[in-house]
Amino acid sequence: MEQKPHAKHPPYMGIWAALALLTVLEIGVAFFQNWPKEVIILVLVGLAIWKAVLVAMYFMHLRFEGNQLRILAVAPLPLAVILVIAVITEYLW
Amino acid sequence: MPYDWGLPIAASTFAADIDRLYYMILVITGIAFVIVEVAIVWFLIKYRARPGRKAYYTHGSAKAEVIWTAVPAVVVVGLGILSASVWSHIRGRDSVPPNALPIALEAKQFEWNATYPGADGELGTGDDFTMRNLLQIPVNQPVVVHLTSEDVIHSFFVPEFRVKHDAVPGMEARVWFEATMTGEFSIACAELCGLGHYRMAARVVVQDQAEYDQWLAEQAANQTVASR
Amino acid sequence: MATTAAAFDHVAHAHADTRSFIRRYIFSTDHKIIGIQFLIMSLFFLLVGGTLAIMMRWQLGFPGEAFPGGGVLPETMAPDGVLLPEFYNSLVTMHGTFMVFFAIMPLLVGVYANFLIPLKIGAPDMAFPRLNMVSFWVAMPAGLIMMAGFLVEGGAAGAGWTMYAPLSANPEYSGVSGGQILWCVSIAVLGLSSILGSTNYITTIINMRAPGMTWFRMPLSIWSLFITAILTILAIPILSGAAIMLLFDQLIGTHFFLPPDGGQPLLWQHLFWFFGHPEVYILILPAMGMVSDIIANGSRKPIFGYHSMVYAMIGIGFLGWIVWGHHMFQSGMNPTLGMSFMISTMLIAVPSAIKTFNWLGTMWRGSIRFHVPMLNAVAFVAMFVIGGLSGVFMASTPVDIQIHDTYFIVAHLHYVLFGGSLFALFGAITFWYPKMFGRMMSEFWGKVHFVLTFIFYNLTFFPMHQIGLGGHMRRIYDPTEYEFLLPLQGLNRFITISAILLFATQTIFALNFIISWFRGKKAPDNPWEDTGVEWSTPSPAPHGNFPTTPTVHHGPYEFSSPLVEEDYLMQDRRVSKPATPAAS
Amino acid sequence: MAHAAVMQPPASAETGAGVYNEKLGMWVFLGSEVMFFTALIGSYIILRFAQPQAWAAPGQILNIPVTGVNTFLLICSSVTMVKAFAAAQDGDQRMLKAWLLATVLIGATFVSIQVYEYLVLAHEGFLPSGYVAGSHLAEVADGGAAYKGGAALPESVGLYGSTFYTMTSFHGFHVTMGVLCMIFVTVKAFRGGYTAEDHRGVEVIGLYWHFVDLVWIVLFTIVYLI
Ligand code: HEA
Ligand code: HEA
Ligand code: CUA
Ligand SMILES: [Cu+2]
Repeated sequence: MEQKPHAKHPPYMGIWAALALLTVLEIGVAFFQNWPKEVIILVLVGLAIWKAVLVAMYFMHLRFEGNQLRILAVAPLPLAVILVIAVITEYLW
Repeated sequence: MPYDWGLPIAASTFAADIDRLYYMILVITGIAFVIVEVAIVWFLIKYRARPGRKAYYTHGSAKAEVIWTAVPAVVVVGLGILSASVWSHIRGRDSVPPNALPIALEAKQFEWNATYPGADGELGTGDDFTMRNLLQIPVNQPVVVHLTSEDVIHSFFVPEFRVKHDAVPGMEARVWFEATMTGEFSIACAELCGLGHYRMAARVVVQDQAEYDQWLAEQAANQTVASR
Repeated sequence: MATTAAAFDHVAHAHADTRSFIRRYIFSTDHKIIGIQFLIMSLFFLLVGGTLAIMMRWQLGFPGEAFPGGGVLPETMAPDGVLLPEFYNSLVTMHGTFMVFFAIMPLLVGVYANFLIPLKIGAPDMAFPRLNMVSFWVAMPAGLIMMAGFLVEGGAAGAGWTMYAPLSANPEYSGVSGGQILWCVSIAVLGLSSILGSTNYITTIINMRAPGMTWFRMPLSIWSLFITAILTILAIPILSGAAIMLLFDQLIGTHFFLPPDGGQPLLWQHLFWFFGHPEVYILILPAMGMVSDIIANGSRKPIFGYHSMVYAMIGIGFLGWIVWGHHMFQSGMNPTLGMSFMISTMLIAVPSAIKTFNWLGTMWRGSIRFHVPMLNAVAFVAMFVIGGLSGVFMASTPVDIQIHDTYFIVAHLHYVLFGGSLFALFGAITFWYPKMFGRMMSEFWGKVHFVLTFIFYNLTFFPMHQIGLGGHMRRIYDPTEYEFLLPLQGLNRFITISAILLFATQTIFALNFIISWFRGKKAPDNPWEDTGVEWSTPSPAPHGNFPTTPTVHHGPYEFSSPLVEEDYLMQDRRVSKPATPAAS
Repeated sequence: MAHAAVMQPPASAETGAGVYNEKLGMWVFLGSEVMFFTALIGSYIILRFAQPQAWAAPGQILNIPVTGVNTFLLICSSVTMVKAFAAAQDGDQRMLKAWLLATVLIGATFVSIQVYEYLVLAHEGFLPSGYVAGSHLAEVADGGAAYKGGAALPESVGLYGSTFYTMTSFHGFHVTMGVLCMIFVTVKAFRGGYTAEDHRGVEVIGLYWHFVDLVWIVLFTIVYLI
């Protein structure tokens, strides 16, 4: 696996720059008045997910793991979605 | 009090539907129950260890698996569909009949306060009046209870009507039913609500329309007297 | 890495054991000792829960009459022996809490996941033995914190084991402050223990299986414990989170579940049951797994439809996540949502049916031995079916209107939890006792205990269906307050008497358990002529489990295999023509 | 069975996930952490959906510039952590120690800034229970005038306070735990405990650390910016 000495490492500094940039972008969007609230929220959530994926893929090097581990990593997410969606319908009714 | 297979007497229009479903499930599960338990006893006796007999070496049968997967699947889906129609008749979004008589029922530790619309049949108007632990309603006339709670969760339960609905603080539920039999029944609180949960009882009095109107008039009179 | 170091201590296989008494029996990292510690703890809490139940039953059967020996209880609970309503509420709550969280769950998972997983997959110990020790020494205090509730001002938590807010969130409503807080703390602490434990079980099962122990050669007990551990990992944190929010509502004035400032009582119910339903499957799956092992052994036949048994358990595990709303049909939840929850709930009958009929298929044309574990395992099937079928009534939303929060529910949950889980446990305890303690439990007294328990159990809980249909609400202190319940009081009395006899019967088990520990006859390595790997190591299993790492050659249930002339072929026994490594 | 030196699963090849125990265990544990934060964040989403009017506009009560800086710090700590891991892989002891030390320090700074943030908010009158009667914010809310570029403040922020403090404090708690474990790992690194062949400790604590960072990325967006 990953223990061969002086292996070529992923571009960690690049990821770091990207995360910083996205954060600045987010703050910008949050205060960008002339968009409707819904759009802003969607964009912000999109950016957040983007950042989260970067962290998971490179810093937690999921990108370089076997499928078993990837499945393990994303398994809980559907449950989280089910819970929130189901309960929110209470207030849509 | 008379019992009918454990179910209380049926005193509302819901009872017929719900009891029919209940008996249907009773029969289906009854069959499943008999099959399983009989099989167990029979196998225990027939296949008990006896000298010189070795068990039959098998890892299963795909055919059998398919059968006892498919049959219950069909049965329960069928049950689900039947239940769904009854459910939407009772609780569906617009199941409450337009002509239903509105009564506000507020639960609090540990009593039920019923507010009646008075002569004009409208809640929230001047002639409303409130009764403690008494729900007085006309027979054969849909009633819609505006159910609320002041403190904790209670549950409005009238066994003979097959009616049960939680009263949740901060929410208003519209619970409708139609009594089919005059007489007196109990409201029970079915959700643990503290110390007095066990004695949070009230009376439901079902009268025929004439008596009810008369009672309503009397109450209205008392109101005006009071206000004078 | 602290844990690593420990993990590899055990790699050197069973060896002369030079650990101090403390390291060996108190702060032991040996999964078998930890299992035994959990066993003693949870049997104790089972006894506590049972005792509370009897006090409740007394009040229900003989309202207002002094509880025999109740005089010893303080004024705040039962002035001269007559239980107070607030004390009754605490009894119900603590009974449910202790039985679910501190008796059955630790018995199934704490004891048998710990004891069986390494032994049955041919591993020297858990992946993280030290973490394993911690998980016990965290669970223990949690139980004591919960018991402390009875000592504090205002008594133990009294809002039901489901802790519905706002009753549970505001002392002014329940009259209980300290107890509620202790409940939340205890549950959060216990959650930590469960999470540590399950992390361990999952890692161990994935990574530490002996050579040849492929996924589809794992005994169903291990499969069930694996799925259970996954459910635990995903469900318990939800409860911990909810319990912490409830704690904050009580302590620092948050408003999560308190309506006055916009809080949502239904949110608590959703969170609780989103955890709660997977939880009830956590409470049955390991029982199903162990029962499968025992029934195959008792019938001397391979389990019928091994693969479909596995897939059925996985199916139950999945469906368990999308049915929680069936506890909330009458709670004011969106009725359309209720409809979809009804369908998904009904569907769970299907995998359960598969399992039920496969157990029958296993007994079919077997050569059935009536040893105590087998008797209890068969009782499990018979009783679980009753509980499961009553579940179908409640799953039907309209019928649930009548039976929700009545004794019909109480009957259902005892049929699945006592008739199901506890019977399975009586079987499992007897079955693996020799491997734990190196001695056999008394066969005769085991049978006496089984027969009496089976009779009194049904006399206690079956009539509850009846009174439930009659409209007898749950969690009421005095049924005679309602005149429509008066006709049922006779049945209530009958139930109470049966319950007392049921409780008394359990002393037989207790004595059998304790006495056999010291006086039981010495156990051979494989007393039940079983096929599992654990039976090829000495009884009791030595430190490090196996003299040499076993190699697995066969599927888990090769009974009456034509390859050998005995009627059992152990998984790690190599026969002249080696079985293919593929799944059997 | 495995030897501590090789980062291979102990069991034989045909069984086992091809991942060593500690790493697998950590991932499983992170699975439970996801569900824990689901309970908190999910409740927040649901409550906010049910009672939108209980939330102030972004930046009105919470101080976004300060938190923005804090977010940036946490991202930096993630990169220092992953750099430490890379150094460990290369067996570069000097850089390993340096990066670990940096991570510990930045993590500690993050927590301190969060404590400072709490103190300020409490001083202004924003607590888990909502406004503090008579405090600055309470008066502004009563006044009903537009405030800090947003509309008027909500007259009650009970749910806002409840969810904000619960979510952020539990994240802070996780960071603190992370820092403590990180100190343990750093000390071990200074003792030369990690080699190019076996640096499980560094990788496993790293996974936890990045997860906590990931949670913050979500929290910062949905709690502060929306
Ligand atoms: C071990 C625990 C356990 C198990 C396994 C189950 C299994 C099931 N439970 Fe139960 N349940 C509880 C523990 C459990 N339950 C507890 C503790 C409560 C009360 C909580 C509280 O409020 O305090 C509860 C409450 C409860 C309710 C809420 C009732 C209410 O409060 O109004 C409902 C409603 O749907 C329900 C349904 C079911 C169903 C459908 C199953 C199914 O999984 C059952 C499936 C099994 C079978 C169906 C039998 C075998 C199948 C066949 C023989 C095939 C033939 C069958 C057909 C064709 C139908 N349960
Ligand atoms: C596994 C779970 C379990 C078990 C085993 C039991 C066992 C019993 N339960 Fe309980 N019960 C629940 C789980 C359980 N219960 C739950 C979850 C609730 C809902 C709570 C709520 O509403 O909030 C409930 C509620 C409940 C009620 C409803 C109360 C109410 O709503 O007002 C009643 C009433 O009769 C009752 C009775 C009993 C009785 C008589 C027993 C008897 O079977 C007890 C018999 C005694 C024992 C089983 C102990 C024997 C001891 C041993 C075998 C140990 C041996 C010791 C050594 C070796 C040292 N239970
Ligand atoms: Cu009101 Cu129970
Ligand atoms: Cu359920």
